Amino acid sequence: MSDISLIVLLPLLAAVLTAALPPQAAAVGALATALNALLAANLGRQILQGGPVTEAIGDWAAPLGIAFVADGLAGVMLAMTAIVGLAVSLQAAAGPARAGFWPLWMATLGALNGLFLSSDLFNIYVAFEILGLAAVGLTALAGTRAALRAAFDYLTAGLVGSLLVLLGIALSYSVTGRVDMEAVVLLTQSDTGRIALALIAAGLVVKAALFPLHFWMPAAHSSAAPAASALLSALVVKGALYLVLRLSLEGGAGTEFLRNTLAVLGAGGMLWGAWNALRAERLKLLVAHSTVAQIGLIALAIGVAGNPFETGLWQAAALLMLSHALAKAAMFLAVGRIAEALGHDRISGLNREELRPGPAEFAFAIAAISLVGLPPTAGFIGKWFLIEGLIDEGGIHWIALILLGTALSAAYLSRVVSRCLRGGPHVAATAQRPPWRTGDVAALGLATGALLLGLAAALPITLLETPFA
Amino acid sequence: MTELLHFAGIGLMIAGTAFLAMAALGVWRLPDLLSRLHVLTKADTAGVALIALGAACLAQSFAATLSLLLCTLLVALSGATTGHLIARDHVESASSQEESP
Amino acid sequence: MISDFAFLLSGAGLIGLALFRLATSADLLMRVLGLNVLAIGIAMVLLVAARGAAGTDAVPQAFILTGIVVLVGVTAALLALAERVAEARDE
Amino acid sequence: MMVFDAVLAAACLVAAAMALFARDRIAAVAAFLVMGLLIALAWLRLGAPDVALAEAAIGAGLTGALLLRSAHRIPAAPTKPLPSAQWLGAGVLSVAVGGAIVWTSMSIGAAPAYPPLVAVAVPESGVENPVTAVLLNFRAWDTLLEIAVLFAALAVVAVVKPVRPRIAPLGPLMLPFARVVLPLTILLAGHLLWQGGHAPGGAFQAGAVLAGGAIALGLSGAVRPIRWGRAGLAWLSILGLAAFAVAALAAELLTGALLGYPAGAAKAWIIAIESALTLSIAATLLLLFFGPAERH
Repeated sequence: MSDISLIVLLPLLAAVLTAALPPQAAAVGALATALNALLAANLGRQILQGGPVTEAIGDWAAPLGIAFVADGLAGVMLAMTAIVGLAVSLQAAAGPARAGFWPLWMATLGALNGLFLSSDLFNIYVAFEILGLAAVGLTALAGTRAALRAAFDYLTAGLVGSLLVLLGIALSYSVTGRVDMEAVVLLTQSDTGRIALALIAAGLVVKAALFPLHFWMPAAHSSAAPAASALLSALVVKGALYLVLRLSLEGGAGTEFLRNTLAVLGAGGMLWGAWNALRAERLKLLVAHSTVAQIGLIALAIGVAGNPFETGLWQAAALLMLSHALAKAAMFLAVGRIAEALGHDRISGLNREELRPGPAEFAFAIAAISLVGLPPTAGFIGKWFLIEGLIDEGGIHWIALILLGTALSAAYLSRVVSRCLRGGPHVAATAQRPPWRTGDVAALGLATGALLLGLAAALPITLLETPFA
Repeated sequence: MTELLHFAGIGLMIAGTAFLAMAALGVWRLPDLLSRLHVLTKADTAGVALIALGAACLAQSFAATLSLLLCTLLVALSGATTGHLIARDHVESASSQEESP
Repeated sequence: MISDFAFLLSGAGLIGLALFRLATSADLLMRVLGLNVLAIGIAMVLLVAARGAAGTDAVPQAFILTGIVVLVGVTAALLALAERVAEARDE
Repeated sequence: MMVFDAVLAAACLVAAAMALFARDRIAAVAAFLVMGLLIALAWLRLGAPDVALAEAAIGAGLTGALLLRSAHRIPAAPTKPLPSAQWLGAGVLSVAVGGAIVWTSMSIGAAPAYPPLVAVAVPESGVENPVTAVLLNFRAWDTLLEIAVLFAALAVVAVVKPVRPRIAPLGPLMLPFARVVLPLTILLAGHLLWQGGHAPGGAFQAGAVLAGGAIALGLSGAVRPIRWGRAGLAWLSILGLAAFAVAALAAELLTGALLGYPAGAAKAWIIAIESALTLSIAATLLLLFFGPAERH
């Protein structure tokens, strides 16, 4: 059995097993995540050695059948999912078991893998529906009134988004007569086709929580449980961003109108998210608004990258997605631990005399460094790549915006970090460090991963440079 | 023979449609729930049965007739059951309203 | 042809009506209804596009069938959530 | 027929408007049900009987049952007067999107790529109904993910734990009703499942009919599928995804292609998968209606 078949089907089988055997759910889920990581690594190795790997399901050729294509971008996304997944599984397996977490998380994993590999728009729509439902379930797991309300709004917004995508796919069929990825370049050749593409992109903007259609997101991401928030913020929104990037890649010069819009929306999101993060009173809400800002940055990067047939600047966007996934997952896991130790997550209450900063605070600080984009983190490599390319192309105003966004992110993250890492006279002599937990290992591991990825950035860049299908 | 069945089928279908139209008119014009229900259940079932009979005459196949028979049976059954339930609910709530104040 | 055009107008109208309702109503049940009408409108537009001289293309038909099943699942989840939201409000 | 189609198309719109703008919630749901039936008729007129069957059974039938169950439990939101800018914006948006759709669909596009491919491939697919061939052979991966959507929906409902619907006994009609409906439902589901190979029908319609019959019987108090069978139903509901995924991998072991059925045996594979899916879909829909877990 090929790695591609296994990587899309194993999570779904694990979802069934975890639903059928709740007592063994954690063991099965952790095992499946580990296997998934091995498969992703092996697939990445194959792509590095022999270029894109493809598979026609049931031996039916596209457009009638559906093809899986594992190229460099898909490989990086699968690896991102696998790494974040490992940490989240570790945290969830060690923490208090919530019934229902594992089947939902496994369904999320299966949907993401299928989404990254599929090269058929309708198939991607169905994968989005699994992803949307599972993500809503993860939000609702918290069980509070706020979480339930946020879950309803999340599902409504997500469904509007996916129905807009479906409408775009229907019009794509009406214009080009097909719905596989080949249709994208055909769509860019006529006004009617561009309407179809614009509808798909509009749906994706809702699903990716890109400004100004991000209204549903901060509540959902901040009211979920920590492991769920990490998945939602680090991975689930990436599904839609990935497809936006893929459309930009497939369309080439013809998707310039989408990239221009995306750049403007991205810039707006970056500033709006940062402004709200500066004013947030609760830690989780700050991190959620920071996701709005970071999604804006990624969209901006996709938008200003220019025609992907001519420049490799889009790789910066992929790197930013990767580094944001690691750092943001680490941050949400760390916030979960901090809130657990303190009993609340008010930012003003992070200053405390009786408790020394623990590993979770440390993980938060490293993740913050990566999000701001200081060397040697992965966030730095992504931003550097982008700014370097923009200098060559003379996009000074975009560089100014990116730097402004960076300064703002440093400002809002330092609100937390400066309070977390206080020492010296502010801490009582009798203060204790919080005890180590597995959750700390997961958060710290991811944060270290984000840090080290900056040093090992050659690997994902080589992977991204394999010619896309 | 075939021609005759054809015309008979069309005639039956027209009659059935007339019944259904009558039922609709009744629901629209009649004043209270019970009389509406009265016209609905009877005219509705008869209308569907006539249309099914007409369709069977037109189709002239055993399999089609069998499934049409099944359709009629289901419509008659569900119509009667729901009609009964609605009426019962109405009577019960009316009597409980009389008792309570 | 004229029939197809009538159904196309109806499909576009359903989508328009649903979008209008979704943008103006805060009522949870109305949102669920609006999303369902939106999906039906999309299916109508797709099916009109699938019409050809040799009959209706089978692949979009399969898409719509899939869409119907997906939608009933999502509707069930939406309604369950809406019920719990209402209940939590009462508590 | 042109006049009929035009009236039907207009009636769909009117019913939708009634559903979306009704003041009374039950009236809104009733209008939605009427629209579902009209839409099923429209699908028939557009040459898609498979879709029409599914729409009548699932879109109008089961969605209608779900909506009726929930209508009185979801209180109406207090109506706040909206700013007229929002009304205007919503109107402009709707008209713009609707207009764009009509314009895009009216302009001549490329001919659909699928019909010639389907025509060539159907003889090899193991079934004669092209829609079933697409759903369970050419694009079976879509269908597998669709089953995963149902699984995810059930997982969400299990997390949310809604209140169980109220059972209102049918009184003296209970026994005769159950006696007729139960065998008819099973007969019809079996018929639809078998027919799907060569005529409109298939696992989804059959599963929905089975679930519909079971819901009617459950609500009437005639049988209590939920009380004695919740665990069994839960197992059945996940059976579909499990069987489909295992079959996909098993087929790859045999033929080297994911979901590639062995030559000559495609029909047997499809019927086996469809049978598992029918039971599983019925169980899933039933649990989506009654709630998968007892509340504590």
